[in-house]
Amino acid sequence: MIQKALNKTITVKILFFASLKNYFNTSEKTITINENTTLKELRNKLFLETNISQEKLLTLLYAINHNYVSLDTLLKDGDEIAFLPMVSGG
Amino acid sequence: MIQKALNKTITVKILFFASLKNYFNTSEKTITINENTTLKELRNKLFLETNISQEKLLTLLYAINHNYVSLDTLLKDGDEIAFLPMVSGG
Amino acid sequence: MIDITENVIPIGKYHKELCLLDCGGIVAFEGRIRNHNDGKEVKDLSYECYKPMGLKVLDEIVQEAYKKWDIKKSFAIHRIGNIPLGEIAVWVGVASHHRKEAFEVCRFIIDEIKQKVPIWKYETYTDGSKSWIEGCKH
Amino acid sequence: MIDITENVIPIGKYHKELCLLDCGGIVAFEGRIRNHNDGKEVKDLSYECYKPMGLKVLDEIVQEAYKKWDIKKSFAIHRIGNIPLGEIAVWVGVASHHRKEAFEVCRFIIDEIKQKVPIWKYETYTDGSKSWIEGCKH
Repeated sequence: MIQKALNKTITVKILFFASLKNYFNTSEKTITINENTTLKELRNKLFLETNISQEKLLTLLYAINHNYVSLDTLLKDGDEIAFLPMVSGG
Repeated sequence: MIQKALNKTITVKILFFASLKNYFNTSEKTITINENTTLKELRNKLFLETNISQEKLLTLLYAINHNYVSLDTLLKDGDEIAFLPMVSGG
Repeated sequence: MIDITENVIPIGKYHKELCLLDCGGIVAFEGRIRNHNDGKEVKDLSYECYKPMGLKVLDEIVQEAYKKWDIKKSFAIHRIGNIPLGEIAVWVGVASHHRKEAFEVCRFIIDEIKQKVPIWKYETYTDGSKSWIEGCKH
Repeated sequence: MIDITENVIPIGKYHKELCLLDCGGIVAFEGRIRNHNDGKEVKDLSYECYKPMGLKVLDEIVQEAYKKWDIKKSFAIHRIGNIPLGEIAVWVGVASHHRKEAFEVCRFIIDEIKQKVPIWKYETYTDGSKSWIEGCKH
């Protein structure tokens, strides 16, 4: 109980695109996590529940608030996080 | 007279393009020359009569029967020779 | 000008806008929907886009081009949603004084689009199978 | 297809022929008559061509492109004679499976045309002066 009170939380929205929608059975979810969580920690947690292959995982890109970011980015309250497969426009 | 009899002659057509028409006051002339004449000899002889600058002369290109050729090419009877300024199409 | 649109790309209109300029050269690239991919016959194709990010990334690509090259005008347009076979999915047109810049920028923009703009192709084949295309092979 | 013609280049028709193919990318270059050159205002422009040689050289250029690159179809068309300002003097269109080849070949063909095809530009300026343009500055 004491530890819970010390940990502030933040709420972020996560968007899934293309085949990732199939892995997560949704195109979007909003979750509450501890602050000081990195994108990598969030991703690892989320992907544990999927059957995505390690090979595929390594090709994914990530954006926060419409900018490509690296996995060590610290998440902030209200962030719009996007999990992006390699693009195939054009 | 004897020498003249020994020298066979050939007839060639010469075409002048773009500004070269102005230097020669014509777009085309047909002339008879000794065989074994090179393109360079013909050119030097013809250009002596013009006021073309040495600088301009060095930029010219030459074609025989629709192929770019070098100045040491030996002329043949019936050749269509073209004196070509640097091109400016496109 | 940039756009990501569900509508047919009005090439004629954009092309005319490039032509009005005092430019020696115009280079245009168009990518069309092919009727097959990796040996499979495509029946239906659609593009998904993360649109607010797509517009932002596309704009950044074009801004970078204007910084690096001396060009007069450009269009970089991507169509999304369902696109009939044979129609244009992407159109890039560049006008500049000299052709070198027009070629380089047109190539730069389409290469960057294919690397960075969050758009994904979803193909339905005549055999009934479907597939997300992820990653650009070429 | 190649051509050197005194008529307006039927871009629409040629473009359509490129589109019917099973090609991922089409790259087109168009060179238009500008209203000024080297600071002088152009009133009138015409191109002279040594046509039989021009056609031969143009054909050789395109043949070389087909030998060096894997492309599906191409057009390389030069208009000659008097051309109104703003109209197209040269049009090169290339269709290929992959855009890389289309870009490279389109660039190759127009670069070669500007170096090798015996065509010369004759400009009349608004101040009444006239000039043969010899040599490509760009």
